[in-house]
Amino acid sequence: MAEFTMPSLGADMDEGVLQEWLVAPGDRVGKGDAVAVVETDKAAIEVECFTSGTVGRLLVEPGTRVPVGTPLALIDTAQAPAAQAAEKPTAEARAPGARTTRTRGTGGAGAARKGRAETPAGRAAVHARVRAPKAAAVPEGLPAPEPTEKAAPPPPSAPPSPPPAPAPPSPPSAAGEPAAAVGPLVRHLADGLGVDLGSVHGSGPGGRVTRADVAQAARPAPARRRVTPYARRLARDLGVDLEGVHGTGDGGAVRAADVRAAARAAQAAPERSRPAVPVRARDGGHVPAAEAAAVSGEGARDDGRQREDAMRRAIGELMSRSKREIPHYYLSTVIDLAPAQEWMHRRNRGRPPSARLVTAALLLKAAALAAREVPQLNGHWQDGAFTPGTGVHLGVAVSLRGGGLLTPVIHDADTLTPEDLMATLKDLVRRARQGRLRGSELSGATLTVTSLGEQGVEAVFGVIHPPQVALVGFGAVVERPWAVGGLLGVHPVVTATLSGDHRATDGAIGARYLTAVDRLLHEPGDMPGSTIEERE
Amino acid sequence: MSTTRTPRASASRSRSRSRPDRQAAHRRDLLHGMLRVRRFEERCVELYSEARIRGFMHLCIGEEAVAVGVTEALTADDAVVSTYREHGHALARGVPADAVMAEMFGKVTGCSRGRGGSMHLFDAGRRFYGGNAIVGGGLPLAAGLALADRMTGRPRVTCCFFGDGAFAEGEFHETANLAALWGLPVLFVCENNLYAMGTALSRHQAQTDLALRAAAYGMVSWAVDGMDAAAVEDAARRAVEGVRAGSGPHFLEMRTYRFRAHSMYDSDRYRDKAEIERWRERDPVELLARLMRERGELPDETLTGLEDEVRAEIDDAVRAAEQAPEEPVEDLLTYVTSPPAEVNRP
Amino acid sequence: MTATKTPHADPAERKTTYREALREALRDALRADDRVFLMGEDVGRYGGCFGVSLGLLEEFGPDRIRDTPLSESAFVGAGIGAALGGLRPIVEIMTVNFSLLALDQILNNAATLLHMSGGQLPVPIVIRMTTGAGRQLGAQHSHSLEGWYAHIPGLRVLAPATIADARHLLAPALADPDPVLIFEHGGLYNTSGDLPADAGPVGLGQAAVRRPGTDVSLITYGGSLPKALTAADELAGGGISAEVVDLRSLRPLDDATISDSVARTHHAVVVDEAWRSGSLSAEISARLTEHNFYDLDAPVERVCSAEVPMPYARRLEEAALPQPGTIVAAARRAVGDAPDDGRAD
Amino acid sequence: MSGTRSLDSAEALTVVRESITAVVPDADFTRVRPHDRFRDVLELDSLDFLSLVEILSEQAGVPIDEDDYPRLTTLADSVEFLVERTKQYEQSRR
Repeated sequence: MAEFTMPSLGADMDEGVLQEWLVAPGDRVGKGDAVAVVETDKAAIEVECFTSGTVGRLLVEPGTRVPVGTPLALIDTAQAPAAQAAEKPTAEARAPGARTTRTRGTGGAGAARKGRAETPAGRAAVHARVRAPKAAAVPEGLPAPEPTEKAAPPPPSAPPSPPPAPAPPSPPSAAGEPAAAVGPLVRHLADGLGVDLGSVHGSGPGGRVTRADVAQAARPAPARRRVTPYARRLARDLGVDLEGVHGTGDGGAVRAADVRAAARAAQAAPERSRPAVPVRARDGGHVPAAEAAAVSGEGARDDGRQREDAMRRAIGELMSRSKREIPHYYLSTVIDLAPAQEWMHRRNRGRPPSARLVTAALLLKAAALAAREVPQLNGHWQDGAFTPGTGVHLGVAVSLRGGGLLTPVIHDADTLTPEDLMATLKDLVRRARQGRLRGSELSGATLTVTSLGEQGVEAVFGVIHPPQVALVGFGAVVERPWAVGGLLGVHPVVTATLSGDHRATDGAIGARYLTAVDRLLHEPGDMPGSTIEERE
Repeated sequence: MSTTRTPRASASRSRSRSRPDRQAAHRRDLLHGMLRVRRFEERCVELYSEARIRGFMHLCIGEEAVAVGVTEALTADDAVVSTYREHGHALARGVPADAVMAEMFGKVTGCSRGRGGSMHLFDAGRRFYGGNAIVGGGLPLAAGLALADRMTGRPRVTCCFFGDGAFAEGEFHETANLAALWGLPVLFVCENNLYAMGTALSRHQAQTDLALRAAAYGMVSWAVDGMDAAAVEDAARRAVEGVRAGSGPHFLEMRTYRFRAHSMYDSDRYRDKAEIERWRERDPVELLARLMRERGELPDETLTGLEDEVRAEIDDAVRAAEQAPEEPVEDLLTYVTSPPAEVNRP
Repeated sequence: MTATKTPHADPAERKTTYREALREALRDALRADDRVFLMGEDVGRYGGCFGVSLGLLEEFGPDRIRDTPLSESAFVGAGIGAALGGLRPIVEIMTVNFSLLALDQILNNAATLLHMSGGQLPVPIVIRMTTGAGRQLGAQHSHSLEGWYAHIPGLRVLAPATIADARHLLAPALADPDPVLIFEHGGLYNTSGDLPADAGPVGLGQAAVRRPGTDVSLITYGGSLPKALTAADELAGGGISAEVVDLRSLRPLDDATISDSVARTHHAVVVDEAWRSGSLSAEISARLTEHNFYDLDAPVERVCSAEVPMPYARRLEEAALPQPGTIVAAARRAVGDAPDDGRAD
Repeated sequence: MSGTRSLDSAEALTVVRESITAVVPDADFTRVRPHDRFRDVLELDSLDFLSLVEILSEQAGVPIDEDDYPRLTTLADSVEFLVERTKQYEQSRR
């Protein structure tokens, strides 16, 4: 006995419809004889058999769609007459031209459904996909579902059998839901939250849907921030929380620059109201330069942060003490810088940049000379009394790029020529920022000068560094209308301020000091140490 | 490549025989060659129906005389460029049946390591430059192979098979002109089976005398009864001689017919059953066998012997193909470009 | 025809043109290997449609400098056959638009034979053709279809953009056992410049960083390279440091060089004269998201030709093509510096 | 200043950036758009700026006077200035 199977009739053929039998059981067939018509998606084709013999049972009735390889008929190769058992398909079943799978439904609805076919008893031998068993447990009496799977037709030899009990589906509301795995409480919760249980992934034992699952499903997904991938990576690396980062990119997207800015802001935030104070450690001593230096190396980031924290604590303590102990008074005056700058430009002209002065050097020089003239502001308040300084040792507040500040000291600043003062200033600032200051260079200041004006503000009223008794502030050099001798012109001007310790001096002393600064800056060439070169 | 086996290993060909004997022996060789192709193709139908061979497969049942007769006229040095209906050309050319069968099974022992399939049989060693599945696509290739021979002074012939459908392609006309213009040693063999897939010659060509049109390019051209193996061989020998002698490309229109569908199965709606039956009466295998019987050259036992031999060869080929390993998937990307070692990277 | 040495020039460098460099490369190849021959429409007596092969016929004769009929499919296919037959053909196709007439041969044979034959039939052919617009040649002579070819496994696709590459890519292309397509942008033939004496054969498949930069990577090739370099200049003037990557090989793409560059700059602009839909620029952009997603600080920008058949009129053609200005604008968008941004202060 | 040669804009940009980096080692150029006042963005004080002028002058091989300071306000200005100045000096040296 050989099987005649659904042939593969083309590269794209996986199944075909047996359209018509060209032979009947008992017919003699030879190799190459056409025995059936098979309909593919492209055409109806007469197919041949490859064995000679007698046609036995026909296993598939016309109109049936079966996969390639499905036995369609048996061919007895033993030269014997066809087996009587082989029964032709019924006339009904052989209705020619049927293009779709035949249906024999239980009712009108069923019969009309395309692709529906019975699965009679004894179909085990046929290639049939089996319906999923899940429907079996559901109550009877509901409309038959429309099966989507293809069922094999009955073998022609099998007696017609009543249709099997239809397998009704679960109630629609529970479709796709593991009925046994949802408790009433959870169901109630889901109803209340408007959650479709069918879409909830159960995380409980055996895939049980838990209340947490429902709650999770109900929670609206947080609006996703627009963050570039690189910015996201950078934020992770720098420990920046993207929540608070303002995005400047397209559509508010957070870009790498925004993350960096946020990282800097996080570092700089505590020093927004930067006081002009020298840094001291908690024991009252100065913060060692090496420790206080801003650390920018990647690997030392944590160390650097700790040091910054220590510096902030030190500044905080010192300033608190200052504000707690020192009754401050504040003075300010606007000084015309035209003569000083004119003098400086003349002096700088033709010099290489390395030999040039900056305005700050003149301001420091004036501040130092004025302190010599008004010594009541130059010294320390110790043990309830003022002790004048032994020289004018000018503390210069230097802000560090990584945050924080240091106040290196220019000793005997009043005696230095502008050039020397400039050189010293450059050296100290450079080394302060490199973390290369020596301890002695951080101690012994008798008066501190801060010049936040470099950052663009017009006036700074600083907090005195105990035990000093005054602090001089210079704002930005700005151009302003200015009258000289009854004539109005545009002049560069600077606002000089003085914070004084009311325990040591009164405002009048302070006023005298600022007046001296003003005068000195009006005659820069007359400042000691300035005249020699001027005369060349 | 698998083992080399001459197609007619057992078909003795004795040179000591008398001329009529020699002719008879040669006829038996031709019959053997055609039977071999015929049975191979028939086995392919079965294997395809069982879905053991897949893809497109174009059988040359009915056209065996052309494959066997033309190849008979070529030497081992000559080159063959073929089409997607090339099982017969490959087998006649000496590509072993098991290598061809294994190729269709997609096995590593296939003549293209399973990468070509039915339409892309290759055997560089036998100068078989493939099944080309683009109608007309092999023609320029043949011209180039011939050009290389021309430029290097090698007295070789490149034989290019193509169908009547290629006559509608520009590549045929471009190549015919180029080959004639440069006097290239190409033998153009047009297998005119009257249909370009399902479109009859008269429905796709204004002038259906193909040899006449080829002659217009300045090539020696003539039409041949493609169902008569001896006539095919005779014409091919004369043409090859002319090509090899340096008189430029030659063109042979082989009038033939395929008995089966274009590719495996079709409903033959485009041609008459009666037409097929008429042509079947001129079945090239039957035609030759009849002649031989008339001449008393084909006793039943001889035919049975040939059939047995052919069946054994094909059975072996199928068995070997079934057992052969598949190319590992890890090697999927090999042969896309040459191995790096061969690449001269400065 | 050889490049003439300018007497006062640095002896290490020679003034030459892209066209002459190509010709020298051809001459070298023809001299070095008897199997090499040049074939194509009007490569012989005419001297090549763009004058590349001028003078070669006289030196090498009509057999090796072979004029063909206007039969792209036949002569490209014949080149493939000749390669199978042991020769090393260089086939010239006048323009990439014409190559479509030979697309069957290039794709179905040249690119496919090695694989289809299970490794038996490598096809050592070199196919050169002109590509690109900018010369008011209209819609059938101006397209940039090299990206189509770069889609095809089995081919190598090169686009020499510099004189040095014009001079030195041919030899390795001929040495490669597989088909190599060389795309010469028509706008480059007259480019003149110095050919460094120390420039030698370049590895196939290697991109080149033509100008280092830190802010944005301009990834380009062929005729767009000079535009990208001009754009980079302009960007530098505006404070943006652009790196210019010359792909040189469109298939395979040098992923490492592209990826490295973008990993450093975090911003990428792909400049490709081809259309953008389904294009090489799309491929590069996709690869950047595959390889550099977490490096990207902005969406990848693309500067491509307008999706229009190339118009004839100069103004329209210029508007259709990538220009330094559009590249600059794209780069600014990428780095978040809108053109007028920051000028208010 | 013996090494003065004209700079193209790319080289000039490199010089400007390197000079700024020498003064402000951790300068983050992603914050500085071409037309931003980099002194403000990078918080260069007058000493820093003087150092920058010193280094720029050294690197480019051209003198930079105080009168030129206003032209060193943004990256774009600075590049333009350096290209122009180096060109002048190269020409004047011929």
